[in-house]
Amino acid sequence: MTDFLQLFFSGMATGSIYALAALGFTLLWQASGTINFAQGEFVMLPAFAMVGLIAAGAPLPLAFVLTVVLAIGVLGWAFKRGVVDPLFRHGMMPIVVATIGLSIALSNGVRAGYSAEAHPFAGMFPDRIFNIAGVTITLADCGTLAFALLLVLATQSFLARTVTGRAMQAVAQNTESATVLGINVPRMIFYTFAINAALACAAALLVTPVYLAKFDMGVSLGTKAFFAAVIGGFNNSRGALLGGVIVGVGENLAAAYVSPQYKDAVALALFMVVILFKPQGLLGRKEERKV
Amino acid sequence: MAANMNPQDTPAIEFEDVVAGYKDFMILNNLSFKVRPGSITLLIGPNGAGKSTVLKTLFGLLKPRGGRITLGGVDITAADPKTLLARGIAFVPQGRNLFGQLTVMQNLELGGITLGMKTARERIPEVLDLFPRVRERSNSQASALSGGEQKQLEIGRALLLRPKVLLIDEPSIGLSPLVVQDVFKLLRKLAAGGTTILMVEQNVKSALKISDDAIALESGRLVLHKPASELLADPHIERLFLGGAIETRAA
Amino acid sequence: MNKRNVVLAFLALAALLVAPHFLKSYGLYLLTYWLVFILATMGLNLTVGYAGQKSLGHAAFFGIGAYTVAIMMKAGLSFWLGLPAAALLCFLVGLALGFPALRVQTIYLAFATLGFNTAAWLVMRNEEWLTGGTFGINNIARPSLFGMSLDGSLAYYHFTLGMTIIFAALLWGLLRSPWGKAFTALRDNPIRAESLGVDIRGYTLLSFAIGAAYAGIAGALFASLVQFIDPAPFTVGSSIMMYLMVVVGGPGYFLGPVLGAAVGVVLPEWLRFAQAWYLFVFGTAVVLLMIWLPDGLLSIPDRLRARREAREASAARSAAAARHGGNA
Amino acid sequence: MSAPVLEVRDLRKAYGAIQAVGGVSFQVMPGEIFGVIGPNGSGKTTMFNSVLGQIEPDAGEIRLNGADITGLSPLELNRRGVGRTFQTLQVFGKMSVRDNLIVAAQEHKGSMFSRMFAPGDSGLGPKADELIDLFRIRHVADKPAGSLSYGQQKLVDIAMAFMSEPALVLLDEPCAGVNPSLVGGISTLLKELNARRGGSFVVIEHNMDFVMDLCHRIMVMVEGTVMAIGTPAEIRANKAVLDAYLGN
Amino acid sequence: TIKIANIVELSGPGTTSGTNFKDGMLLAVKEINAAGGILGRKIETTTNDTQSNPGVAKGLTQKAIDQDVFAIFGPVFSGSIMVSMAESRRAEIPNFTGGEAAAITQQGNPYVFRTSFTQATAMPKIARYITDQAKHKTLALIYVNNDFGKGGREMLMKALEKSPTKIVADISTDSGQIDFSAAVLKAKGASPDAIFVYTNEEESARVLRELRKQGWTKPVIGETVLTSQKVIELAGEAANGAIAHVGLTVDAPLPAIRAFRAKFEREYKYISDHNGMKGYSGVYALKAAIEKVGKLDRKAVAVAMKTLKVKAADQPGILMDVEFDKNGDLDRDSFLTEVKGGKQEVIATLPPLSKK
Ligand SMILES: Nc1ncnc2c1ncn2[C@@H]1O[C@H](COP(=O)(O)OP(=O)(O)OP(=O)(O)O)[C@@H](O)[C@H]1O
Ligand SMILES: Nc1ncnc2c1ncn2[C@@H]1O[C@H](COP(=O)(O)OP(=O)(O)OP(=O)(O)O)[C@@H](O)[C@H]1O
Ligand SMILES: [Mg+2]
Ligand SMILES: [Mg+2]
Repeated sequence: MTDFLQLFFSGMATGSIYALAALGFTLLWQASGTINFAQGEFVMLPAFAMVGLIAAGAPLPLAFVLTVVLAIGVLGWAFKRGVVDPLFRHGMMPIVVATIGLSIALSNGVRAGYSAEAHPFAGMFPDRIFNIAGVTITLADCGTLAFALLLVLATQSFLARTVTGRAMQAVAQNTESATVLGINVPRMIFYTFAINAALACAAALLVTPVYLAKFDMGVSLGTKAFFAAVIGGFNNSRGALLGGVIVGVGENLAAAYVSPQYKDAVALALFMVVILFKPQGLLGRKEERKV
Repeated sequence: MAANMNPQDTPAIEFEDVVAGYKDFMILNNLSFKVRPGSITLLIGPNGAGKSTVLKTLFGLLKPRGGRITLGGVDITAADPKTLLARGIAFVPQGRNLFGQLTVMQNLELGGITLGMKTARERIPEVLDLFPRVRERSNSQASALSGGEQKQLEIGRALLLRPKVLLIDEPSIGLSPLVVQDVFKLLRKLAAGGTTILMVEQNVKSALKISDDAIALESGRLVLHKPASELLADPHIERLFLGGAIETRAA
Repeated sequence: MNKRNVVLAFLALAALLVAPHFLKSYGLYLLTYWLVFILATMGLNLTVGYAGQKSLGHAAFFGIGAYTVAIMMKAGLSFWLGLPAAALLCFLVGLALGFPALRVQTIYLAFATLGFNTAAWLVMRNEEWLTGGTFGINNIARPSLFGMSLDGSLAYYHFTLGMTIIFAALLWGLLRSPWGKAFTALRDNPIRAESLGVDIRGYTLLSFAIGAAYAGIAGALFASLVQFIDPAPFTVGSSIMMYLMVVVGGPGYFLGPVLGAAVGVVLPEWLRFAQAWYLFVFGTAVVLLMIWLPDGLLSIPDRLRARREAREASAARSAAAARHGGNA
Repeated sequence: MSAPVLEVRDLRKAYGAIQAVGGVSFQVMPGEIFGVIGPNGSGKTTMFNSVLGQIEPDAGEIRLNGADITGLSPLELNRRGVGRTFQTLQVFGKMSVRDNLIVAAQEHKGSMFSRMFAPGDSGLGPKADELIDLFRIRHVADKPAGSLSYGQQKLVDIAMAFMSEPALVLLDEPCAGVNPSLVGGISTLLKELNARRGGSFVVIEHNMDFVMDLCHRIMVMVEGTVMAIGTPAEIRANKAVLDAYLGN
Repeated sequence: TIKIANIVELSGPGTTSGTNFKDGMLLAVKEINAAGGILGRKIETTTNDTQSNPGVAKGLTQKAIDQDVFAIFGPVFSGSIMVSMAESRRAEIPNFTGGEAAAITQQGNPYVFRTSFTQATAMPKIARYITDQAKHKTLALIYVNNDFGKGGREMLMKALEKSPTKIVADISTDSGQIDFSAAVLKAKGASPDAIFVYTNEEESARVLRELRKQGWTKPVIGETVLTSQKVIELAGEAANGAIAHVGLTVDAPLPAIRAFRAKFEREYKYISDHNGMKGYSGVYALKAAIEKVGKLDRKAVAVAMKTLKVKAADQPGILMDVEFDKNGDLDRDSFLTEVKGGKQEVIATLPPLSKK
């Protein structure tokens, strides 16, 4: 039982990391109808920005704030101007492929221009371990989980409860109608990507101590986050958290009780079952009627 | 009326030699016409004549390639929809234009986004009074509504703005006859209150009855511009409805 | 095909036949590699570009084809048995993968195929008794044809070229038959298509199965080309690359995969002058290409034609307007 | 008295608390043009989609020429000679208008396998051209259907339903957005097909001139139920119908 | 000039190893050129990335052959080597690989040479330590499920087969894995005397941290990677106490290696791992062989390589005395290291396997 609890809580901690990255997927899907295959790299880049700033002597909070500002400019504004604006009205395929290209460019740019090595990154939580009834948990685990919860709820209620949030969703659903109603479409898209960039920075802050800052950290992070988002529900931010935790815990239990070689297969099997029987995800909303 | 419009009056809407279309395909070629303030002007013509294109161009959804569009004397040729909404124009396009995954209420609120939420929320009940069918469904997802209910919601969403100029593209599509009558009556009332209305309709007979002027388009050019009453009284009226008849008359 | 296209096709063929004489072994290898990917992405183009089924699992079929041939040849069977077996096996697995596609559509289908790819990869990696696991299968022989050994790189190139042309021609025939329209109908509006008697079930399954068979054949050729396989080239990442090739080349354009595969396979090699930065340049090039041509490289002729026709049509419209002299 | 082509018995469909269709029964006779009218949201489209296998009805029985077809897929129904249009525009946006029409009938020619070797237009070119001329869309015949005006798309949509000359056609608001001159054309086409081949039609429409002129019998739906079924004259004289739907 | 092609993993999963290997190799070339080259000729290098993909590696090897290079360095991943060495053999070009898989030199290819121990050499050495010195009776094994991890696991099991040490838990993990709580829990659950960790750098660091988190206090043993500079940097305090056998380590108490470490760090701003040393010493091995033959003859150089003995005293770049056997495998001293106070320390020097 202790083992189980240990696995469960460790899984929750890992899961909340996945959730943080998955949150970006659900946000972009709801508010712009796009899928960003460079989402993992959007976390990697701020991680390196922070590593660089800290190396240059900035304390962590300052490094974080500067990184957020930088990210909103580059991953938010520049990405929107450069990639989203020209491709938005051409449907999903071109944007998806552009983000694939971008992910190749970003990870290899960091590799060639900065370093191919993994860099350690001290988190904002002190290295503290709690032992509760035989289950060990670090302070960082708890902190990450709490933060993930906070960010997910904040994003969710922003989208659902504020007019701006709904206007962002409106743009994703029907851009032309949004224009006709006087919704400032470019600005809504900017908000979407700016929030996404800020979330990516928060994710980087919490994820990097575990993932380590490395040019290819985005690949596995992105994949896991993607699975998490699908399981939880692509069009629901709370789904990201649920999905993340399910993947994290599921993997751990599978590795311990099924077969470590096929532990990925468990997340996968779950993923397939969800897709086939509830394609919109566990918490997702069904898409509209068609005829 | 239109033909003998007072030259001193500033037209509510004026097209001067407007050229517009899609990408490189120009649909409207040097189109010119004027719309009197506070009137209902009906835009008719065969399918594909360019009626919707006129409205889209006017509302800034298509950028004209040439010519000038003025609104109450002010040049709005290059203005975007947001600016135009601020000037009091509202547009109900053809087809379905709702946010399917949002609720009816949320759709209405977004319709009033340029007003500020407070004003919008205050006005929503008035609109729902006009369309009881929509009120019943106010918490459903918009995509769950029937075709006619959706159209009513769309019209209501535009009326929320209390526009000075209303562009409305085939409002009768999908509406049952009683509702069409109601909507037409409503438009008449709005016009009486000073709203300028430019309407496209294929339901020509009923639409002419509430219109002041009529403009007929064919292949992107203007083939007639007359008071609606003249058209109704025209002995060739039945032939006129037969689309192609306009062609023979003009030639 | 009009006359100009026939001439172009002949020129291209001539170039492909002459080119090897100006290339060293690396160039020849690259050219063969490219042909293999043309064949694979042609299959994906059918699934994604024509039939509109979002598939992110194509590399799995590519892998299944490669492993089938490799395992059969290791067991002492002929390549000529392995090739049809690879095609058939992929066809059947493709058919099976089509079933989720009947339940879910668009991005959800993409998710499902992505999951399938991961599963296939796990099997390739973990079932060491069959696939050699991460150690892979080495020394895969090249086949011989009518007693002629295809071991040399030039011979193998010609062989691959021949196969590519044959299967491209078959696909061309299929797409210009009513099937082509049925696939497109399925892509543009499945609901309407079904109500018009288009068996969307059948066509969906077949679009997957045929696309998969093409990947299987390409995989078989790939195994013999590299003469070594391990699970690495058959990951989800590779599927995503293939998807990229189709979209960059022009989805739904018959020759899109030719250009797309060139971008995916040849372009990175060209860019090697950029040294450590070459993949960065490649990624950036893809982004720029998409922004410039969202419908793919092959949309250029269409774009030009559409522009010309639009000009003519507007001219005709304005001429008509002038003739009628404006108002009635 | 011949047997009905289409027979619907006690059809029901609810969405949560909303009873969209609440027990609808009617029969369509061979060679009959059957109109369906009713206020917005009265369940006409829902009834159509249930009959046509697009959505699953909660209860009820549907028979085609005596055979039970409840729950059959749209594909099966099409193969049994049932054609339809949708209330919303449903064309193949990226295909040319001509290809739209060809694809609408090609699946009725030969087996799937034999179609692999058939000519590209399946020999349907002349038929398509005929309808293109009839609906006056010749000048846009080679344009992608998605780039047409609303009314033009509607015409393509209707033409598609007639390409394979089905024995029973269900049309959901065919005249919406169509120019009056062509409304007459549609009317003529239906009458002609009806007279020439004895085809049956079910038409939902809010254009009363069209319905009254064309239909042999009309059914009025209100709040998911049948208020009246009768000849145009009977319907026009029905006080309840006037109040609920027609006005004056 | 003497052309050498460097074909390595610079992207994909092999990036870290490939980059180190390449940097070490280029450093050696730079030094040799500065000192007048080999036999008075300068070395010219080209570097190409295999993307960790054998299909690409094959093409690049052909490209190198087309360019008529004298020798090929890399790749590091065994799958890629399998294809590249088949090509280089056909063209009769000496090929120095960075791979450690035993199978590479078991194919009787006269043109392939190691730059490091194979797992077949290294694992028996560490096994000997586990059984004879540390006297662990039971061992839990955590390995990474790729060719590197699986190859090492096989060799270790073979080496321990006849010893009293039993492997009580055999746990596969993935490359790129984040959460090792299940693996560690399982290993702990078997209550072994020691845990053997055979994964790549980042994963090793995560395992060490998880071990510390779950309160493991008994020994953690590894091979080469576990006590590497990178792992220490990434795992921080949790690395303390880890013990590993290291064929080549920048922390060896030898002047040549100290010097190398300093030069490498100055040049590339990071600390080399064993792959960097492999690339570096490999070039010097080639130099020694060419000088022994006295002319630029590939065949003769390949033959000479097969029995080459180089002393660090004569050829400082070789870093340590080394002997190549007829398979192209090499043998030499190696070290037992332990992490103490955040530093790798050599606790014993192990003689070549053949010497015992
Ligand atoms: N998927 C759905 N979910 C919830 N309610 C629905 C759904 N589909 C239809 N309805 C409701 O059922 C009722 C009937 O809709 P239907 O589309 O059949 O009406 P209709 O008679 O075709 O109307 P119209 O003339 O406006 O097209 C409407 O009130 C609608 O809101
Ligand atoms: N997005 C588009 N791209 C290209 N051409 C278009 C596009 N939309 C419309 N057209 C063309 O422009 C012409 C005019 O279209 P418009 O929508 O203005 O017609 P309309 O008069 O409103 O017709 P309807 O009565 O059918 O609505 C048509 O010939 C149509 O084919
Ligand atoms: Mg229109
Ligand atoms: Mg309806």
